[in-house]
Amino acid sequence: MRYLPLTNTDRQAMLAVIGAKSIDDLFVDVPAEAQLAGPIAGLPNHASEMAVERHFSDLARKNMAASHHPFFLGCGAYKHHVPASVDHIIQRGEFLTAYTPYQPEIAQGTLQMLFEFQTQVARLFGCDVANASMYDGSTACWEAIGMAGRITKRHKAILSSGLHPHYVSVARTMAKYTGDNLDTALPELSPTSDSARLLDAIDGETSCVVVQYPDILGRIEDLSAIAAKAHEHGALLIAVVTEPVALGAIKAPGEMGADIVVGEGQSLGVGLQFGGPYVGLFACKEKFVRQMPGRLCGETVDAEGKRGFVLTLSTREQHIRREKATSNICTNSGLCALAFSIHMTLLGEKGLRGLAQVNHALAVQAADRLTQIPGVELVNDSFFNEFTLRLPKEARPVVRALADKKVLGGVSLGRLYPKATELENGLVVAVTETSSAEDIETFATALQEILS
Amino acid sequence: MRYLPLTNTDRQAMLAVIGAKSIDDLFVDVPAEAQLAGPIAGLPNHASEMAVERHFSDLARKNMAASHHPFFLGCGAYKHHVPASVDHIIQRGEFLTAYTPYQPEIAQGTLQMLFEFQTQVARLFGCDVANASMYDGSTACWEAIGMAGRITKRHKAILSSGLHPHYVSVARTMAKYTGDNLDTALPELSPTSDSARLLDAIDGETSCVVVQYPDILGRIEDLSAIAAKAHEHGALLIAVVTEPVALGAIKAPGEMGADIVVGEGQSLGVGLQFGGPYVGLFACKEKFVRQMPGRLCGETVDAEGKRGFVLTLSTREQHIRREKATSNICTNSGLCALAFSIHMTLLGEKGLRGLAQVNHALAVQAADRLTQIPGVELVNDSFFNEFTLRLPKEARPVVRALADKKVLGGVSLGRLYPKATELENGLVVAVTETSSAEDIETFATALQEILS
Amino acid sequence: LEEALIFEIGTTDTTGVDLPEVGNVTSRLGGLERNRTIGMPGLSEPETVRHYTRLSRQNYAIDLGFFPLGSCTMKHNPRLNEKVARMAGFADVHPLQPVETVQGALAVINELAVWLIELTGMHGVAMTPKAGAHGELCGILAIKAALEARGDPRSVILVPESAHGTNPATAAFAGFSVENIPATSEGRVDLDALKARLGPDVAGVMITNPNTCGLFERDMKAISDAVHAAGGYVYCDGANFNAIVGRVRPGDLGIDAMHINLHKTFSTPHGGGGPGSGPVVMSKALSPYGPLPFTERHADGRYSLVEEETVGERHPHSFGRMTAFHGQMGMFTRALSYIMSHGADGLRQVAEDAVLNANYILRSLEGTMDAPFAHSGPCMHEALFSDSGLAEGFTTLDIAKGLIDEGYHPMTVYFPLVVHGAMLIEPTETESKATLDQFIGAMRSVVQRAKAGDPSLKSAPHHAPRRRLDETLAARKPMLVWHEPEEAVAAE
Amino acid sequence: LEEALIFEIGTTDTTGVDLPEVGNVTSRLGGLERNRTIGMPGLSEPETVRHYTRLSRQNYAIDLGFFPLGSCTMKHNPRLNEKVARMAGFADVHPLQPVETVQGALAVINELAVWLIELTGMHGVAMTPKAGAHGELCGILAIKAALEARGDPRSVILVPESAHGTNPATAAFAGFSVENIPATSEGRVDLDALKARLGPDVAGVMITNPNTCGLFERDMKAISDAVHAAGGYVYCDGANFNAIVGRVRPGDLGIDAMHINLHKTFSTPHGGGGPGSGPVVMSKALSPYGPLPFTERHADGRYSLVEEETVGERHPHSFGRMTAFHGQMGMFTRALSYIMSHGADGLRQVAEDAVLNANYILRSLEGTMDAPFAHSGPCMHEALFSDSGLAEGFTTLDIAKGLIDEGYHPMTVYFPLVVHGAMLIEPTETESKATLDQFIGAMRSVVQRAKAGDPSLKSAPHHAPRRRLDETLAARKPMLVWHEPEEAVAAE
Repeated sequence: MRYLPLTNTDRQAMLAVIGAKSIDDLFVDVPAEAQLAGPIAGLPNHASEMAVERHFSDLARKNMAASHHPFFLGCGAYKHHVPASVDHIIQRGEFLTAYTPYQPEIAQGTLQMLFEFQTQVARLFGCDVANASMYDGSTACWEAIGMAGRITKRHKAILSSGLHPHYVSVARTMAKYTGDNLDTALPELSPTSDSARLLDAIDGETSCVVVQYPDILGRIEDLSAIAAKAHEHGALLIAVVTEPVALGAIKAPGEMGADIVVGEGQSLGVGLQFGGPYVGLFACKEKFVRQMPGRLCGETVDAEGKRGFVLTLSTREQHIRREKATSNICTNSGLCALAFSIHMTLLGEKGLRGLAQVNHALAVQAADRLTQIPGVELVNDSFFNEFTLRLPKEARPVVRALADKKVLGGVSLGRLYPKATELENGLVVAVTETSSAEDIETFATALQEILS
Repeated sequence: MRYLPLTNTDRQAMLAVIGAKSIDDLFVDVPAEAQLAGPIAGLPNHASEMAVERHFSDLARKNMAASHHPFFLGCGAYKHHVPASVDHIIQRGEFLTAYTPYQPEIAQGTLQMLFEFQTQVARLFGCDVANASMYDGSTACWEAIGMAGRITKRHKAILSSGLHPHYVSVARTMAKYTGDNLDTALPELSPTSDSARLLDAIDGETSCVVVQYPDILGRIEDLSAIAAKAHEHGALLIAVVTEPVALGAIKAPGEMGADIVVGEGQSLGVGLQFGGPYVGLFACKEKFVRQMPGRLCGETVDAEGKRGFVLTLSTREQHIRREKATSNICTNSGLCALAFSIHMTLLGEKGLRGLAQVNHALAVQAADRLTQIPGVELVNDSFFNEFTLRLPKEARPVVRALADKKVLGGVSLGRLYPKATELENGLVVAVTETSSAEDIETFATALQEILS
Repeated sequence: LEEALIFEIGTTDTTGVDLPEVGNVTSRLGGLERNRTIGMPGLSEPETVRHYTRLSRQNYAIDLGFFPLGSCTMKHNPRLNEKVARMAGFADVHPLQPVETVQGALAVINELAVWLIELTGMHGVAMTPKAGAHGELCGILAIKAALEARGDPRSVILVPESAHGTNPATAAFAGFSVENIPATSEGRVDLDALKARLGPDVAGVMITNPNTCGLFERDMKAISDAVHAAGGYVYCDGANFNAIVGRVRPGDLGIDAMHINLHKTFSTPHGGGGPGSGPVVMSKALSPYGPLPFTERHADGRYSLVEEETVGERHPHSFGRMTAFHGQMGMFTRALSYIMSHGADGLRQVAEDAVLNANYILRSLEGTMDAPFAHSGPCMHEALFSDSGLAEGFTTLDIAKGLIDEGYHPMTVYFPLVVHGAMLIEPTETESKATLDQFIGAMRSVVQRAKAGDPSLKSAPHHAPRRRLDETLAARKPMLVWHEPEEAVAAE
Repeated sequence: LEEALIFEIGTTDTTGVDLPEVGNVTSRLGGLERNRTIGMPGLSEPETVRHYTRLSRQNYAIDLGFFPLGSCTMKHNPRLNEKVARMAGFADVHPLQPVETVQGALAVINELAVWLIELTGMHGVAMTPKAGAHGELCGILAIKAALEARGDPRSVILVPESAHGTNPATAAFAGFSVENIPATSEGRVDLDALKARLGPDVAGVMITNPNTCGLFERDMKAISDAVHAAGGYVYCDGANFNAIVGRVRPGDLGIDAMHINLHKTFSTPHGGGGPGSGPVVMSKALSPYGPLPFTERHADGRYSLVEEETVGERHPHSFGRMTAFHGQMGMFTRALSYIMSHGADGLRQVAEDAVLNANYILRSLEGTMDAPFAHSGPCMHEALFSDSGLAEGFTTLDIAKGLIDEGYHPMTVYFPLVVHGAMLIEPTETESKATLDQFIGAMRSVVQRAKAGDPSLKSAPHHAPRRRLDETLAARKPMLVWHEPEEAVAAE
């Protein structure tokens, strides 16, 4: 077997050193009745690399890959072009096959990269500090709600109706057990969100307000008023960013007063991956750093005075504090953080702003084109690279019909809010630099055919 | 532009240090009439990574890739499964982006690998020594003929009719200018080759006899008698191996008396690549080493007595000897040699013999199956993983008809010998571990349909 | 040459990408244009590749050498798995595509789920948890949901002393109070103490088996029976499944839930700290409470997803969603590729070789180092030693740093807490005898130096990219992001 | 840890592959079964990955740092090109597939051919030569064929002193006698001397432009005109095309044939010694004699191949085949990707930045080092220095080895031969100003040490994987393959 270096000669020699007659002697502590006599029955034996590769090729071909078709899905996961050098670098064994940097003397590569990543995320979000990544945006979001609870010692969180419904679900799952009280609502197909409701609801019991920016329908709204009202009542503003490329074009939440900004970093470096692994981004004001979950990398010096980096403030973490930890997170998303950071380094400010501009311009062109179709209306006044259309009929079967025409034409709100009939005509369309003018035209033509 | 680090600010600062007013000042030595005023007209300007990638994806899809279809082509290039770790390793920047190891203190990685490669090739071919690779099998073959001329100071080379016709063409091109005299013949569709002709032709003028093993039709013949006769007359035997996997099953040419063994190493690690880059293998008896072309890596010690490796015997090479060099070869096929060597290391003797066995078994099964088709006859008595069929009609249109049925069904002799009508019904079929029983059946069914 | 930070090399004017040209449009950004500088440095592609390549060479990794971190299972990561995970059909599909367009992706999830169930002898599996600790949370939430469903809100989770730190953290997060269970002198859970503590307030136990001392919990079945008899559930931390895969099925030991670290047992790469994946296999009792979404295979071979829309009919007791989408697809493909490559016979061999390698180290070093549980029988996949016998002032940390100079990544240190100055060595099955022999030699040499009080060991490592780093300084005044040097800021 | 050889680690019983099972068959190997042991060691995959990963770290590479090897053009290798070359439609097609099934591959070859012709202003291009020296051979054979075709068997090729060593080797290989042409004190070809030597026996000249002193041959057009007037042909060594691409077209200078090192100007990776690729652009006079096979594009967009079958009608004067198949497809895809990425504007910028970087080095170092042709005007893409002024006993080699300790790959040394102790520095356009400034500082420091006679420089490198290696020993008693140590053999 190709991954096992021991030969039978080795095995015999080693058993002799151990003083065991056979391998079974080493499993004596397993009660006989729990031991399997041989390989588990009914399962196949080992297979050649070629056979395994073929099996996966066959399965892979049963999926419609995004880059092979006109593609317009978003809602928390975006298709962007990832430069080839990103994947090349993350495949270097020194990054790919290293462990969490617990021995910093021989892990400066990962540590310096994390320090750079933290700085990039903090600057992108307009915050003071950031951590070394979370599992994904949705878990980062509930960690932020938990963190706000620890800081304010309050348990009422007000969630914008524009927050991704899966993020709401995750928060709800956790709240059931942590005793947090979540104030939520369904979105409406209107140009503005429910910020009036949020402003109204903030009171002395409120731990935090959670607003997605741009929101699930693609709308962009100023967070300043909510931040002001929240701070007035001793509550925190948590902003959630599912499309970090947007921040190359629009104000950072931190600039508008957000106390904690979390996000999904998948757009840069990581790819679609059918939903995972992704990379959760987490940033906040400096004063809250000791309540922040997740790993942190900090600068220090070595015994010779050279600059170096270490994991720090680990007294917050479970491997020291056990049941008093700020989070149960252990393994995070290091390699995806690396991919994000490389992609961001390749972009730089110039590339990030340019990329955002290309995304926005194509989205505007697509919105203009698609709303030429009779019966199709644009819900948004404002948007970045994603907007919501009101179709003249239920959107979910339309999306399936588009797929039959080899167009992956957005996310129906019926998929996200299966029980909300008032939303069922809504179609959320994302347009990135990977959508060509030809793709947009193909989409429009197909949509028009289906609707007529 | 993404590959150019200088900013305009940098450029201005540098021109100032140089004392030039503009970049044009640095091109003053180019006569004005030869200078282009701006970018060459009629050519496109720079393109984004995404756009370039799309262009190539579109072109790539216009080809029938071997692994997507039942595939049976050989004749000097063989499809084998290359383990994923091979490509992973050769993409490490330290191998991929290094130069020829002229500074051995910082090139031991490449040098030790070449030393291992040389040893592997020598053992595979049953020779004393091997060089660090040539361009490909065909150029290695003419270099061997040239080397035999230098050793024997004779100019008549006798080429077996079983030698790959493209190898013959290359040798003929070179012979035209070096004044060598080549004795060649066309093959016949018979179970044995023209070794009788070769034995007959060897005389005191002969510098070498060149025999392919297995030959272009897949036949395997003992080289001992030719070696004996050649040696008797002071001539050398050059054996050519286009399918190195065969040597996991059949005797090495060196074991049968060959003085020089050359080959194409593409089968291991390199892949099909539409013909290049490939890797020429070159091995010989120790006594001829100073007449061997190409680079050689040798063992030595450093100033502290540690084992190390260097390029050696470079006095044979053009950068020292200029017009007296043994060859004009400079850049060779280092990275392909690495790929070959990694693949061979993964195989080891056990894997190489096992792989050869699988190839042979499948080829036998395919030959048995295909000759069940009415009118299809097997030419060979002996073969390894490649054999020749005599079809009841011209093979070349049959191959095209098979391609229409999405089967890549071998190489017609009409493609290789376009003017030899006596060979036009010949079809050379290669069967490797990548051909499944199902592929063989698909091929047989399609062939039968076309022939009926 | 030391590698500077990107903020010191790059400029906001440099970029390593070229973008397609698009026409100008009237902005519809709601008047929220970002006008202030972001301060994001860019590098050209050559500079980028060089920066990260150089950085990477400051890292130790399994590709470079032996990495015997106990409990972390640093085994070889097959390159086939990397290739498979990158196939466009898996890497380039969106989680919200119509299910008709992702049948192959759903098949991978389903096939892996079946393997995990068969290998563990359990009833169901939750695929979405994103890592081991997330899996623990999943298991504990399922237990909580099951208790609530029967109207029995128990509040205590029992955790042995030697548990992973995530175990109590998880239980506390879910609102349980955590109580410790002592270990016997053999290094195993004290069954009597456990039984004595069981009662109507105990929701369940979280137990690691093989445990963090590297031993198999002989009484596992008895523990499960006792907990079940007392109305509780048994959570097993499956981080050490590598030792028993193919030889023992946790389901046969009465376990109700166990997370499987795909990045340990099934070799998805650790990546310098993730991503991982922690599917949770569950007993028949707990399966109804597992999270959304999950895949279903139909008789005709089609796959569908159970999500919010159909959960009411298909899975009404689910405790809900743990993450936005379907879990770690990229880890699923890799793990399934690993599993298929080994097959039933190979996975059994994995466990046997892992245990053989660990016992070889235990017995080869027990004469040199104190092995507190060497008398407890064979170890499983890891061997535990203590700092007993070192010279005055010499510690486990010194051994670890000394090993760095010998070319090795140190073992896990100061864990488990039940042993003073613990050193936990896990070789895994993908190391050769020659590597183990070399390591054993190096270990003996370093330990002899620590016993002899060699002062140069106190300042090790000497041959690493950095000498010992000042962690206290880092924690006292945390510098978590880069700031312009003062003078540069002043000059602006 | 030193990395042993595979022969010392592996065994003939170990393998890193698993094979499909096939039924037994009766062997048809003609009775030539290989019975004796081959002696081929195998390693498992984990051992293999580690062996080569460790080996790789003994190498210096462009990904790690500045690599200013004059004449070798060590520029950044874009990763997009690696991705493109690996697309199944290019990497996984057989050279003898029916042309209908490889239209995309033929399109790549044809598109690249068109770019090369346009960029050089020439008439045709031979794509099959496998590297620069092979390209030289192609050009020289075309000249020979053209002469033969007109029944004018001239026997002499003139080569300037500063030529690449491959130039005379190539001409000699093709049966020409080679005569040297001297250089002027400026470092350029002596036009008068050249003219004086021209005559009815001169087949042509092989000239490098920009030349190996880093200078543009101002008289190139005059040289061409003189050679043509005398009935000869002009071969240009295009290894230094990087300096002028997009700014000068060799066709406008009267050149008849020039090879282009795709691995230099168009950045296909050097790979530790190849593979390269050396297409040869040709004038209208030489194009009819170019080698087989080549691609043709038809009006309907289809591509076909001209090979032996159709050569009689399509290309009757071809001198024949130079290699078995169609040339270096893997390099064609990479080079075309590089060319399209830069475009006409970017390629011009390539030349300008390459020349700017070289002049920056020349002018920054001319105060520290002797620059024999600094007075000859701006250099092109590389800057040439000599060893004049070093302390007694200190040489160019010491400078080179000293640079290794500073973290750099040395420049090209002792080439060109026209300068004593030559040091030829080619920075390329993919290096940043910051990198150049650092290098200039390091170079000054090393040269100062060599001028001051610092003895530690004589034994440099001190910080490399190896100290200076004994090349004499290697050549005196060549050990080219590994042999079992004596005692092991004796014991068998």
